[in-house]
Amino acid sequence: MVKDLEDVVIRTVSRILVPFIQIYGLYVFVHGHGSPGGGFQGGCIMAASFILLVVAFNLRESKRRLKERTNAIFCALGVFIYAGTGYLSFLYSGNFLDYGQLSNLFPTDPIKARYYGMAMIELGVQITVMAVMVSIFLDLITAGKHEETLEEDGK
Amino acid sequence: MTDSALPLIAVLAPMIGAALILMTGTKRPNLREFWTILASVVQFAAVYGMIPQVIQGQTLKFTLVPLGSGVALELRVDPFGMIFALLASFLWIMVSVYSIGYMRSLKEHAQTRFYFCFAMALSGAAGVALSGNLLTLYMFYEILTVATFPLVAHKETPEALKAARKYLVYLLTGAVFVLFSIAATYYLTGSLDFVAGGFVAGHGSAELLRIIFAGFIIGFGTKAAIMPLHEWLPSAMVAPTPVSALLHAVAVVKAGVFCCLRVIFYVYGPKTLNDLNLWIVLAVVVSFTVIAANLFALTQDNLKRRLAFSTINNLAVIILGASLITFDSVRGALLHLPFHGFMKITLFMCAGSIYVATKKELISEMDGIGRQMPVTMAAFTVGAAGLVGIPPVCGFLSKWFLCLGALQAGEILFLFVFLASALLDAAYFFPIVFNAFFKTGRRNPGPVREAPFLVAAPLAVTALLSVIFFAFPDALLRFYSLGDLVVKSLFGGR
Amino acid sequence: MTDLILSNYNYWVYVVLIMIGFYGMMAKNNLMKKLIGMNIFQWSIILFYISIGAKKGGTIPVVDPSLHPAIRALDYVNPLPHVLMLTAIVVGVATTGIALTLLILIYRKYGTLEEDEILEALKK
Amino acid sequence: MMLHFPVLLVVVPLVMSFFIFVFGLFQRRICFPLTLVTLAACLLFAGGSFWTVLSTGQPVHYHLGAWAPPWGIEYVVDHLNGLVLVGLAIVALLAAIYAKTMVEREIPVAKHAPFYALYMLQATGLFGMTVTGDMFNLYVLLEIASFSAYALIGMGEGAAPFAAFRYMIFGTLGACAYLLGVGYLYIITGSLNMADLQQILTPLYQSQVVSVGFAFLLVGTGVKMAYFPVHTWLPDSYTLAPSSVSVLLAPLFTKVGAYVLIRILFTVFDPSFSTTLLPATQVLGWIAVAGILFSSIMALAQTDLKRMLCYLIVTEIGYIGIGVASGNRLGLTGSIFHILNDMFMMAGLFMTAGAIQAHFRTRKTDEFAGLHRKMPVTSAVLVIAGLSVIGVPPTCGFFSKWYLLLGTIQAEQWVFMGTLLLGSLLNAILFFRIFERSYFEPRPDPPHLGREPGTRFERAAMSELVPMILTAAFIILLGLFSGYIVQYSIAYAVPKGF
Repeated sequence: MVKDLEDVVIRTVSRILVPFIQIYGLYVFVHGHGSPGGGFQGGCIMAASFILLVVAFNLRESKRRLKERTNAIFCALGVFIYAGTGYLSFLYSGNFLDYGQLSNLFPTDPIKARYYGMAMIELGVQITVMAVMVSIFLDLITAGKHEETLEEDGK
Repeated sequence: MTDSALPLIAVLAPMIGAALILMTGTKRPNLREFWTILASVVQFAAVYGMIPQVIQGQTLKFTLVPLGSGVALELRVDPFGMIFALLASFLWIMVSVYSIGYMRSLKEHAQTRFYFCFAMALSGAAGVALSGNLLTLYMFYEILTVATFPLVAHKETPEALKAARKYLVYLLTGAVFVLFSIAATYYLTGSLDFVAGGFVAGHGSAELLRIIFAGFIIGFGTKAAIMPLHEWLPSAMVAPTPVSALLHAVAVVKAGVFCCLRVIFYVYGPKTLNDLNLWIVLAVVVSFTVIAANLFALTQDNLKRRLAFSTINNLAVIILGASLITFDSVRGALLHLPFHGFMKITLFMCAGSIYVATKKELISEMDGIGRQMPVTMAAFTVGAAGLVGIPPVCGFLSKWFLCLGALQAGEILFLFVFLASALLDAAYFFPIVFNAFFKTGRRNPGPVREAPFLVAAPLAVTALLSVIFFAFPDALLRFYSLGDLVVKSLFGGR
Repeated sequence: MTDLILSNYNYWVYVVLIMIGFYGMMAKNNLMKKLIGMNIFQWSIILFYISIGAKKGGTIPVVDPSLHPAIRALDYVNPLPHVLMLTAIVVGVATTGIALTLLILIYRKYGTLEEDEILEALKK
Repeated sequence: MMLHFPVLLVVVPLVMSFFIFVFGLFQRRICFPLTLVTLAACLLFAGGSFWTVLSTGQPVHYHLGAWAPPWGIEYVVDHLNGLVLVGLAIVALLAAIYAKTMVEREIPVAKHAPFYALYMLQATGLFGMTVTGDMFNLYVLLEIASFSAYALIGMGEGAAPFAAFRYMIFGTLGACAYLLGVGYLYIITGSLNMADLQQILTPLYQSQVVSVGFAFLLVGTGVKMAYFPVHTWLPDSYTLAPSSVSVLLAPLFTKVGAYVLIRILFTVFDPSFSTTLLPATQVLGWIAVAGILFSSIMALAQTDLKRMLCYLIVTEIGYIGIGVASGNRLGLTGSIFHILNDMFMMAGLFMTAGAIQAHFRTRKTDEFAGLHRKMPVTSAVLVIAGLSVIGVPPTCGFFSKWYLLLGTIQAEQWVFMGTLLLGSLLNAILFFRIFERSYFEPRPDPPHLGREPGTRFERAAMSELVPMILTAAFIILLGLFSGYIVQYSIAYAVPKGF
């Protein structure tokens, strides 16, 4: 289904672009506190880098870099980071997602703890969004049949 | 009020029996039938054990579960309930024995289902008899209705299925009316507990009370086969004979009449009925049924159908007696309730016994059968005589009180209704008896033997009891004393 | 009347958009067009929310002492509707994803996305 | 730990759904036990919260992130939703046990892990919708539940993807209407918290914005709960869904929708607003009358058992609507109790429908002859659940109808009352027709069983029978102990305005 585009310019440019896109994704994530951005947007941008790989190269190439299982693990990992951060405050009899309580765990004052707690949450969001976006994209372009499409490519 | 587990046992015994029957299944028929008999005996023992306390004037009760806001699922035993409970549980023993003989000789199919549903129906009947308020009554009433449905459909022929459907449509529609009335009663009075003499007086407008009463009578009257609502009963005759006996004499229609009487005496009460002029409406409606049912009966050739119309007639007689609300008419109605049960069950078991022995259902084919089946036809004669009201059978006694009651009420019209009904009874019963004994059949079908012992014995016993109750109406089951207690609680001692 | 339209033009835009979307969802025969209609419908609501949070001359809701010594609500846009819509966008994306998956399944099965043709095929 | 139960109810299944997905990639067999353990935990959380509410008599409030209510999201368990939560948890657990063999039969092996993941996500949405005290959070969880439902239904047979797509179009319309309603209320109040909204809204009842928002909210929840004229998505999608899915969705989703409706009518808005100021409940009642009659008759016309049950759901929702329309304490008690009862009734019915389809290889009621011989337990459960739908005591269906009936009488709404009674009669015809076929037309080997050569009758597995029997037991127990339920829970759940 996905044809190889044997275009040197496109391949080279996208190979150069991918790290920049990813760094931009991280930038958007980090600046989510004070400007438009955050985990969700960052995650989408991160996902775009992988999608660019698929478009510019082929499915197999991107699979080699991000296996489906790895992607699924990322997906769950993000949720785990999110919920785990939320659960951490249980340890100090705080409510779910009460990051202020994290100051007991790390040597910071509650306000800073809140800041870092949010960053943790956003990190979880970012990872999950990235993984889900990539998997939605892959599912759509292959109509839900990764393995079969790959076999076709291999032939 | 005394707490007692006996009412619970009376209701639960058949249910547990039914469960055991289901578990035993078709593989061990003897054990299965043993459970039936055991359950019926236990139930009867439980009911019988309550007699002394009830006669002494105690009220036994057992609360199943409270439902909040003044309502509970509650069993409560008063003399009136005792009459019906005694009737149902005693006759169940008879019918159990009889049905074992009947079902086995005819090699009927699906016997497990039959016994299961029979036991459930009896549980429902006992529940209806012993329930302490309208909601509990309704619950057991529905259990009875649903449990009887498979019995009517037992033969699984298209005709039987049609009859069962008809049965269900009639009875469920009736139940809907009842449900409305119960809910409305609860809304008006905030209570559902039966009180001798009624508890609705002074609540709600007269109009509303009349509508609610109409709902009750239409609903319960469907089960009691009051005339425009009787259609299901003759159709239900396709069922096996023990079922007909159950329908007519033991549980189902009797439950309908019982519920009607409950409403008349324990929800509305004589005084309210009088004040609202409801009694006269009810009396006229059932008088029509009394006469019309007998006229229908004259035209039937199928023996069971003729008996069915006779049942409709007698049920209407009971309600008529109750609706006249005089001392003696009520006593007559209360006695006719069990006595009719004994006589009618005799007749039905006779019809079944004839069917077992000869496969005959039509009256015109039964010429000369009396000589071939003397025990059966002798019992039939006793039952028929009783229903007509000839001494020395107990039917005379109840009819005597009913006629007295009509006089007491000063309503000569209704006296004539009672007498005309007796006359018509005679007109359709005596030809059967006469032909059976004194006419020779046109085609002699060869040697016919008396029905098997298990079939013949119960009907002989009930016929004998019908005679005994004439001489000693208070014997064994204490119907007379119980009736007396009810009348006294309603009208005050005299 | 003109004032009414001009002063609340954001609402009018959302009403027009939502009607276009609704028309697409209900009247279009092609399932993909229905889906597009559905998306327009969702996005119009998102626009509606975002517009109610916006303020003329408002800035991001991070308290900035240089802007004005005392904190005035007028200086900052209301962040809550925007945050809500972030979630609503995610929901919309998820719904669209599933819708596309379903459309692929439908297309594979019936070879068409025209509703009447599918219904025709179902009758057989 | 008990303190955190309300939030765990949502977060644990959410996290587990992703874990199940990931673990399923490596070890397929672990999915089912994980699902079961999670749902059992949810039952513990729901039961624990409800117990706290019952013992203290006070609602449990949980502030996410310790933000105080009008700003932060609040989870609340009170007498109303505690009851619904416990019912949800029990039915979801039973449905999961039941689903085990059904999934193996219906879903391709490769899709087992996604199936259970979606199943968990569905549970997340349902629990969340019930437990949340925040209007927007409710929208999000509603959509989580909805799109997992679309995906689950899409796994079904035949035209299921098409049905799921139609459901999605309708469902999105409903969700968007709900979202708009929330937006309108937010414009005028600036708050999203239910309790806070009630406070702020009371002086604003004359405002048109409030009325419009209210109307949008009703339409939105109406679509999601399959209220009569907007129920059209339901029969197709639930009929074609896999049995393992419909047994979860059919009893629960519409009931949670009904719960949300009651919340909006009587918690977010004051009862006085919903019943008198804007006679919304009256309108709902008359629509419900039409809906009950229409869907009962449609149910009578069906030969497919599952489709018939789908129309029955619409009828039952109509009953809940009538209780709401009575606008008094008794009617609302009936509605709330009916939400709980209907979960179990529908669970029982859909379980039997699935089992009959799987083992008897037909769903056509015409072909049910001899069913009770082959599947005695299943048909017994069908009878019990059917009697409950008809409203035969002592099953639970009777008792909720009893309260509904009292409510209509108190409101002197005779048409509503007549509809209730007529509806149960129509249901009686419906069910006794099936009972008759399955019990009274014996044929030793029904022809359709021999249709596929070499197929042998396969008995229902224990994991199917046990949930069925338990559901039937619950149907009777709920009926017998209805007094306690009403007295200790529903009596407090009815809002103060009555």
